[in-house]
Amino acid sequence: MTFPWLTALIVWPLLAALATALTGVGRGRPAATGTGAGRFGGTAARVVALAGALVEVLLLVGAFTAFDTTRAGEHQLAETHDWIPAIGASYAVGVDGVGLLLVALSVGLVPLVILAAWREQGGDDSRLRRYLAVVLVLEAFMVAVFAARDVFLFYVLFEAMLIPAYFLIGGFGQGAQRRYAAVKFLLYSLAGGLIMLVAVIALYLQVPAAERGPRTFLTENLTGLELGTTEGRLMFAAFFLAFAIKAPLVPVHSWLPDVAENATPGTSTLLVCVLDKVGTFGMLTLCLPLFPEASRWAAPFVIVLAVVSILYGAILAIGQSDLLRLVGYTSVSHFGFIVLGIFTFTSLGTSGSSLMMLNHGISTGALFLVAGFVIARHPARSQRIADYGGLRTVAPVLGGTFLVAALSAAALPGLATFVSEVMVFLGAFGRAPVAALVAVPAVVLAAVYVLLTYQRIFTGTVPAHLGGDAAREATDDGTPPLEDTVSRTREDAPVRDLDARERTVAGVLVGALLVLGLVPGLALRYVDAPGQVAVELVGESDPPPVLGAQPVDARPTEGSLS
Amino acid sequence: MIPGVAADFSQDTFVTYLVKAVLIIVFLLTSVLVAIWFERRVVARMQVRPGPNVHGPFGLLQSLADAMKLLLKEDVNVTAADRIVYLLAPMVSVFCSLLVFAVVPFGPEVTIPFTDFTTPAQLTDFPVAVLYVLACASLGVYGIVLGGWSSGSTYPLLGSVRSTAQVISYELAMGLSLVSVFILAGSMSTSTIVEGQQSIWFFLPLLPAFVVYVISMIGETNRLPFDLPEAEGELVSGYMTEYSSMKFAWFFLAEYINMLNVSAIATTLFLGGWRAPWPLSAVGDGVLNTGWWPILWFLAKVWLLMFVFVWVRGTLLRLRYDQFMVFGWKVLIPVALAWVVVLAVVQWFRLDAGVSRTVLVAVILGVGLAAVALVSLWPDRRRSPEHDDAGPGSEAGTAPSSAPGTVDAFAGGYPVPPLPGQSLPPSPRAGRRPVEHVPAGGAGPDTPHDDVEEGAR
Amino acid sequence: MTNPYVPVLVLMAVAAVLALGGVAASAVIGPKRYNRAKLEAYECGIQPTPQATGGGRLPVKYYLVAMTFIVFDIEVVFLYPWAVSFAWLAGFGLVAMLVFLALITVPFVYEWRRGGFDWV
Amino acid sequence: MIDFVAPTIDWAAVSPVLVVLAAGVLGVLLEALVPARARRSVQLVLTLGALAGALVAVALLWGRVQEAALSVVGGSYLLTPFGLGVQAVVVVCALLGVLVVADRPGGQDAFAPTAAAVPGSTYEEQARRAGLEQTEVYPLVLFATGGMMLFPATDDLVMLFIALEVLSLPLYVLCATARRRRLLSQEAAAKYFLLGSFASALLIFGVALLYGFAGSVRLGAIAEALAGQGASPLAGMDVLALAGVLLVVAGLLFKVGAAPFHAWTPDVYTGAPTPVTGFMAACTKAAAVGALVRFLFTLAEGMDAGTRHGVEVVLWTVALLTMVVGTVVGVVQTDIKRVLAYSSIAHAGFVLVALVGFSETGAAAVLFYLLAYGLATVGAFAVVTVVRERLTTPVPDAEHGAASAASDTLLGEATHLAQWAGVGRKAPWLTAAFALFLLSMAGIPLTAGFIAKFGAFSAAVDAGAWPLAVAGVVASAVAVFFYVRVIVLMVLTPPADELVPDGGAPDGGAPEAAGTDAGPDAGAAAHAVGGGAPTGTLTAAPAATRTVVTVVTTPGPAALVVALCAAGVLLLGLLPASVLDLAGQAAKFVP
Amino acid sequence: MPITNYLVLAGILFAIGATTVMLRRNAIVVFMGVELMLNATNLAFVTFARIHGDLTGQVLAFFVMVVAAAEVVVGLAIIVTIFRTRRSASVDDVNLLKG
Repeated sequence: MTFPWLTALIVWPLLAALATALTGVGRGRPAATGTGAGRFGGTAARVVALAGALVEVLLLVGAFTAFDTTRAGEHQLAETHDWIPAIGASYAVGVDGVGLLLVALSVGLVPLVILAAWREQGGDDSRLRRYLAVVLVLEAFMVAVFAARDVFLFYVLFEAMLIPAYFLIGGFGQGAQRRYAAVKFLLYSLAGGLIMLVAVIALYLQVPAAERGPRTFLTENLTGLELGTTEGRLMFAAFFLAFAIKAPLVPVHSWLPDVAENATPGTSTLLVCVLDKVGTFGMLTLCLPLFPEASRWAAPFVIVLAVVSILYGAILAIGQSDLLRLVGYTSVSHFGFIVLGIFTFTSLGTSGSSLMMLNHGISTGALFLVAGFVIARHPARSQRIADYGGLRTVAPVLGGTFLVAALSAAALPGLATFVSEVMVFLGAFGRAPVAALVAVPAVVLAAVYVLLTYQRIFTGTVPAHLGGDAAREATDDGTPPLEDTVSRTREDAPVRDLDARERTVAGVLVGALLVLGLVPGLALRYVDAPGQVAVELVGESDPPPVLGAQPVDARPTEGSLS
Repeated sequence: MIPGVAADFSQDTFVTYLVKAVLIIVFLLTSVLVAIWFERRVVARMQVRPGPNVHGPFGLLQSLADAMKLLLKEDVNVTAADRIVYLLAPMVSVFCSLLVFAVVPFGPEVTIPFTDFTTPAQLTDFPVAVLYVLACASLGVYGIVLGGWSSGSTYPLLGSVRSTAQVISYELAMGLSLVSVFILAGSMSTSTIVEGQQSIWFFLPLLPAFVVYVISMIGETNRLPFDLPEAEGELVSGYMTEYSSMKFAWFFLAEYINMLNVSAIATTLFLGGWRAPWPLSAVGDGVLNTGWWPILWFLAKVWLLMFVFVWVRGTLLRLRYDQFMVFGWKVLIPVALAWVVVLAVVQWFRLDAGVSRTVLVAVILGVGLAAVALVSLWPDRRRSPEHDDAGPGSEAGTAPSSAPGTVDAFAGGYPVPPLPGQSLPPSPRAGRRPVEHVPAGGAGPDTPHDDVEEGAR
Repeated sequence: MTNPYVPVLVLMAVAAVLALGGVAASAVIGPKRYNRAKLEAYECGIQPTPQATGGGRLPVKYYLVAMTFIVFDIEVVFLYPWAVSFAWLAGFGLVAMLVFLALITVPFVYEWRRGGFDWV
Repeated sequence: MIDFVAPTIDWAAVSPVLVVLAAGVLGVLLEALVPARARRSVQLVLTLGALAGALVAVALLWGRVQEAALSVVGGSYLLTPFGLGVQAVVVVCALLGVLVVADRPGGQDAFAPTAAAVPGSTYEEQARRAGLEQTEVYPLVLFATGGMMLFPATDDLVMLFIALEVLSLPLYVLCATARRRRLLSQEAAAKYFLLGSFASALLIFGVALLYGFAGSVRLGAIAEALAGQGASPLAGMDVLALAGVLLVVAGLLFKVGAAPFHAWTPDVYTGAPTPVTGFMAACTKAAAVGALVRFLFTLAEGMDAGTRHGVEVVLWTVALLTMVVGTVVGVVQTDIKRVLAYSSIAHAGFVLVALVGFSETGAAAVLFYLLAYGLATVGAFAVVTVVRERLTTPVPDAEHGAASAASDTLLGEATHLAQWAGVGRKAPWLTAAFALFLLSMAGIPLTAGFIAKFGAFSAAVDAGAWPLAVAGVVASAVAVFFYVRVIVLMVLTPPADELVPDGGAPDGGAPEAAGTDAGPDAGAAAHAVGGGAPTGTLTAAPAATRTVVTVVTTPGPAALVVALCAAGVLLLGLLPASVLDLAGQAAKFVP
Repeated sequence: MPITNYLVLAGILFAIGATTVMLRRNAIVVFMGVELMLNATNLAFVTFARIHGDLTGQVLAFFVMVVAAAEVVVGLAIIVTIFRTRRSASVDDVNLLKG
């Protein structure tokens, strides 16, 4: 019996969350806010949470070492225990390459989010403590859901995740409409999830009664069932709906911009960059293998939806006046790409999508967090793009990181997202050239919104409330940080550049973008094999090479694109 | 033959029914006339005065004269009354009282003279005849309640309320006492019950039940000492205060018919019905139990009970209302209940366990004697001298006149009031039932019974 | 065999005729000389109240009696059939009825102790 | 005449019910004989002992019943595995419920000192000050529990009827005994009583029709007659049978609280003393559903396709309607007890969804559902009992001109939703537990409610009733909204009640009730304060009086119940395997 | 007279009782409606017993009566309590609980 890396990865954040919450035990000294910071003070919660998240990263490293990349298409680090034998559910975790990357994404982003949230929640320590605890709980759920190999377990976690996510949005958000956004998010997700529940049940009942055992719900046991055409398609539809809501595809995407606008950037990072990947991850690992026939049948529709999402998201992003909302719409567009890649049923497209899930997480995470830094510099924390200007001059590092993050959203060559986007395009050209062609303008649109935003925020003149032209001198004279309540309302608040903490956050993300952009092979090793497996399971084979693209197994070609 | 019924009505026709029914009504009406006269004469004798003696021989026609007078009186309908109910009530009363005799056996089969038509001296009988009797009796109460309520006046209302409470309280005891009869007779048909008393009249083995029945039958009929619904001293005339003329007469009539009813039922159920009393029953191999003779025995017994009614009235004082209810609920019902249990157990020993009657009687007597001995020898704590010494103000029982300041009111042979400076000794009854003082706020009819002191105990 | 209840009906008819007839007769025969005082409720000579005391409703105390009565009346209802078939039911019936009586005795004791049978 | 053959009685089979009912009788006797001071403790020991005993009896019988159903007196009492399962659920919930009943948050229990006293009368005030307690509550609870245990364990429709009454009558009385808001409580009792007796009249008339149809009141015999094997002269009249079945089902659905027979639920749940509401909501539902299953499943064996279809249509309609009414109307409620009441209606619908197929899967799912729902409900109402209004009166010290320590008087429960704002800050653990209960009711995974709903919907899909399952799923989604709303209020919204001045009733919905509620207590507050103080202080005080919401934190049995229920809900959500196994064993409903 | 007439009568009585419950607002009257329904049931039981020629129905009628009596006791207690508080027995006056 080897070390249960995945279980450890799941359990540890819960313990860390508990420890974080327990730092609030006791009354503590009366803080300025009137609420007790706990016996250990406010900093303790931050330190404990960060330490917990970092230990989790160490565990992740362990998991990576234990993972055999040569068998990336198989589920590894697997553990299976009976859970509810009566209904055939078991505790089964295990990851293939894609799962592992997504676990890594979750685990990797959490410390950054914690670091980014260091001064958030209005200086209310007990509030921050709760926020951090909930983030850690959510981390456990995210790891578990990517690792789940049992449909029932997957479903349970899929739904259970909503509760911490809901609190993160509704309880700790910064927008005025955060509760509305939270409820919208919850109801959308629940509606989808519950419809999926019916399909889960129905799927279970497709197993002949005699063969139902204590582990019937294992994905491999449900794969390859003889489904009636109609039943299969209905169940596919139910699953797909749930996943489409989660990974916002166009008709059911409208919760995402609201959430992005109203949640804290950290929350949005976790939500959009990690949590929503459950949707695309689910399409890849559940929809395709469980309902191959229905997947093939639905592929045209899905591809249309995906293309619409790509264009729609990009176009709306251009028109946004709210910074975070804009980032939200870019994600809609990117998720369109991911879905498009998955439903091309080519190993290239599928592994491209898998890679894109990772890359999009990093890139959008960077965008959200850096945007958060931008907003934190506004005295009234305005999210309106029009309220900013000329920040490049007063905060060059901030401008630089923002530019990198933004360009990665536009898939600039050399950055991680470029590789994956190209793979998706290539895959799509092989299967659905028209769709690919229609989607291509999105690249241009992305460049437009990225550059436009950068221009509006970072170039031009600095508005008066950001310190105006006198800002540069003011930054250097050691005035207290803007977050302090005292200075928040001052009209002439100066804008300072990123401090060490923020540089760490931004640096890690930008670094990751660059590394993965330049050496995509690091990640491709993990996604190729699962991509092929997925295509096999759906019963398709790769189309002949188009437009001079190399055969799929010519991995060096992909690497050379960098 | 009707299953479960001893008498044979198979020859009866509709005409027979009609004749019998009319005969019953006539019998009841005349009996009431006699009963009123009888009561007045007997009470008068007891009170050493002549009683009615002007109209007819021995004043026999006095009742008839009264009846005629009532018939000719003005028929007043009170304004405040609920008219329909007000009119209906006396009719209900008298109607129900007239029905009971339908199942009372006056005698066994009789042959109509000059014909060979044989028929039981009873209108009808069925397996649940006694239930029918109880039903009629219960319905009769409606007359009283509705009459009192519909009069729209305070005294009748109080009277009717009392009457309800009284009747339902005593009906329970009565019903329980009847259970033992059914156990012995194994039937509720009157003729079968009489049949079952061939060897022994039920009042002997069922003496406690009989006593309970007699007491509760007096209560049921609102007769002294239980005539609280019409207590003249308190409620003017109770539920019939607002009635006059024939409506009043019907209430009056119903009361006397009810007396006859309960007497007849007592006779049937406990006193052997129409059977001749012991020495006579042996005459001529039971010839006195055949033909028309039994009707004589039956009437004799009924009138004996009627005499008891009058006797009790002439002897006892009216109870206070609370005493009356307490007596019913705390004495009669438990006793009746206990008796049913004892009888059932004994009967089971006799029937199933095969214990012979002699042994049983011996054992019962033994147990009874032992119980009596135990009770008499039981140290009475309340009256014991030690207790008296301990309790202040409780020296009453020992030597009333010895205490300073108290006066023996009966020293001269008749009661005299205490002079100034003297005080009467506490009543000897005071110790028996301490008067609970209820705070003014907690008193009144609509306070819950579980008073504060009790609960805090 | 005729229905044994028919004679009862006959008796009822006769009794009803009597009851109705009597009241009707007095109404016809008796004199009619009304005045207001005569038609008022009787209050021992004082001015009568327009309605009986308590709005013509029965005091609550009596509901208690009524409820208690119902409980015990039910008991009696069950006792009768048992008594009639006592010999047939034998020991089982006896035990069952004793249990039943014991159960009825419990509320009886309860009400007794709580003063349900005390009339103030 | 045929000789009477005394039936042999399997006392062991009857023991669970017998223990509880005998303890109830004994409780009445104790009530009469034990001095008032000792009554509460004696009754409590007796009640808990009896329920624990019943639980042990159930456990002991479990194995025996698996082999063959135990029939006593020709089926008057018929213990099937399913019946025993329901009994287990009822006893467990009753045990927890009694603990809540016994709790005295703030030193007073939830029941009127003398329920018979006129509200606001001097007498009531005296009784209150004498510290009286209505300990009759415990025997009443025992009787109700006994009835509930009998309800699903009989083959005899008249026994069913009697069990229904045995469980209902004590509940009617219990409803009327609230210490505070007594008018509301009495009113609830009256409504419950009138509608309840109406429902039982429907039921018994249905029984009469079935008796007429089959010539017997045994379910087995009726099923045979339905199948055309009976010898009854009326056996051909299927209309009689259908009408009878529907009337009986209507009576049972009333107790289940399903629409359109749900009208009593919100009112009664609101008016009844909260501990009783918890007990009633959990146990009655379990028992009634048990009886419904017993009745329908047995008869379904004998029904021909047409009749069965008719019954199924009715069930479908009722289930749909119930879910819709429960969730949609629940969304607009502003009183926490009403929210829970509508949630209970919705749950009735979900349970019905599980049993449309008349299958063993359905029976197992129903059992688990009842347990999960029962735990969450008892726990939730236990939480409601400790969230209270408090009257704070700062006592100004005239001599020193400064306000000294405020004097507090605990008032009734703060049931208005607005008052629950910010409770999470006052009592985080309690709030966490309450949120857990609500999430479980919402059916969020990792709680018992999810596994229960999963089971229920699987049973429905298994039986081909997938539209119903979908409807159930949608209803759950809507229901989530109002559960989550409460959680938001407790956790995320800052408390606003400090601003509510006294005088106006904080509970806008019931001014009169609040008046009678606050009245005596305010008076009592004045008395308590005025122990030796000059009157001037007293007259001055009310101006500063405020009503605030507080959470009674005294550790009482209710806290234990909340903890137990929370643990149960979590455990059933995370590791339901063993309980599901037990439910599976108990799913055999026909002998 | 065919015996089914009794059944019809029972049905009519039951319907009257049910209508009373649903339409009348006075608690006592509603309660009487319920009692009427129960008595209709008794009639039905006894009639069916006659049709089937067994005693079960009559025994059942007994049970129903007992239960009805118990209901009377509890119901009257509740209604009387309310009446003492409010001096009215109309359901309409009992309106603290909305809907």
